[in-house]
Amino acid sequence: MNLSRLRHGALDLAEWLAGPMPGHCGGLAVFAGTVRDVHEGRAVVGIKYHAHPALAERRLAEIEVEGARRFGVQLSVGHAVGELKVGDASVVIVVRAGHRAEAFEACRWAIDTLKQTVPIWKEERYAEGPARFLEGTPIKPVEQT
Amino acid sequence: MNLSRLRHGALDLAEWLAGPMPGHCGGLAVFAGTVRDVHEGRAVVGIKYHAHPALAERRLAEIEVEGARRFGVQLSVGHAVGELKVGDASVVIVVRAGHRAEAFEACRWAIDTLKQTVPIWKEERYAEGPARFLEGTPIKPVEQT
Amino acid sequence: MRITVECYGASQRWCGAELISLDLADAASVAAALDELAGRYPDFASRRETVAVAIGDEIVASARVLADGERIALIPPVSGG
Amino acid sequence: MRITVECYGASQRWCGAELISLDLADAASVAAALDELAGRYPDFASRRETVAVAIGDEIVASARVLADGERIALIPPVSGG
Repeated sequence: MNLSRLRHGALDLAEWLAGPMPGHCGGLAVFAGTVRDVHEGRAVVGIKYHAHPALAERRLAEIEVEGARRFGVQLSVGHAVGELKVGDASVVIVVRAGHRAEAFEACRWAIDTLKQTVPIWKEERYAEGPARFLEGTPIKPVEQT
Repeated sequence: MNLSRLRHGALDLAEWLAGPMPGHCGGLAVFAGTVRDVHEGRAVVGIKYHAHPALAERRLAEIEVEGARRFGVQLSVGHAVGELKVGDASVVIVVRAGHRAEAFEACRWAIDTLKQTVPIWKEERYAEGPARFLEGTPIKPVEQT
Repeated sequence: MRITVECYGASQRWCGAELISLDLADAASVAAALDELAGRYPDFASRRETVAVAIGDEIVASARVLADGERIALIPPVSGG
Repeated sequence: MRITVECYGASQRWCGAELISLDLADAASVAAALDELAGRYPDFASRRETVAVAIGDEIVASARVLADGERIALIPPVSGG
């Protein structure tokens, strides 16, 4: 697969899982983040995801490379941009590993790292009141996570 | 979904992911175990999974209930029986949770627990030499994990 | 009385069969059935402590009293996943 | 010389626009561009320390010297996932 890691609209998990499992791998770990219907007590109707496309693509690719190096696994990372509704998948991490321990570790590391290193912003839309950008965390390089 | 948790032949991950994400959930964690091509230095051509069907179904259901209780998540567990070849998925855990921390914890707990509590046995088939049952771990109740 | 033993997983190899009939004294316990198997099958005897017994979808204690015609299942150490 | 500032995420709100033109002294640094923005936009000034600057697909240091016609991107704290 040589997919773009940044996609317009909700991610299709089946597409991200379509690759074959290498014969030397015994563990597949997947994480997907989806839009929740409530945040800090407010009813959410959707989230618009904004990205700096060039830097975001680069950072997503760096997470794949760094995860492979640190954990000895095969890693794919995707993120949505644009308008998503409640239940839609905004992010997916797929890890194919020899065994489950490193599959889980790499998957957890990748989502935690993505949230600190990739220039993407949530603009949350509510049932009542104006949309707003969520508070975030100052961007860090992938190697510093 | 009201699927049987014990299935004949390789599991189809897409089927296990087909359920909708509840609006209050933001994190989906999935683990799948697949047949590896080598074990303890021997070339593996496949694994036949044997189960005690009644007790295995009951224990898989208990893992779902106990995982939901302990972690406050929604959990689905499936396991294959019969002949699987290298790369085929033998087990799948799907966790839908409010946030990623409990999604990962519940997913890891479920696969670790399944391996100790469900009456299933791997009979490994090799490129050379006779098939053999793998050494296992004495069965425990789900609550003791 | 007569009971049937279903041998799962590697216990098939230890006992040399998938199904075994045992003639036991009336009201014999699970433990008595395992004693009988251990006497017949040395490969089972050496692993007996690692094996659980199920009746239907339940693991039963070794003190469980058996009835004529009942089936018990040997559950050797498990290796699923 | 003139540069263009692309405002990503909440920095659009702080500066009131997605694109801003700045007239700067020749060979001005990224820091000088941020000084100019901070002078104009109080909501940016108060968050300046949390904001990174990208040129192309790279985060650049505040000492980076700018050229006429270059585009810089404001990268406020990120909230992806």
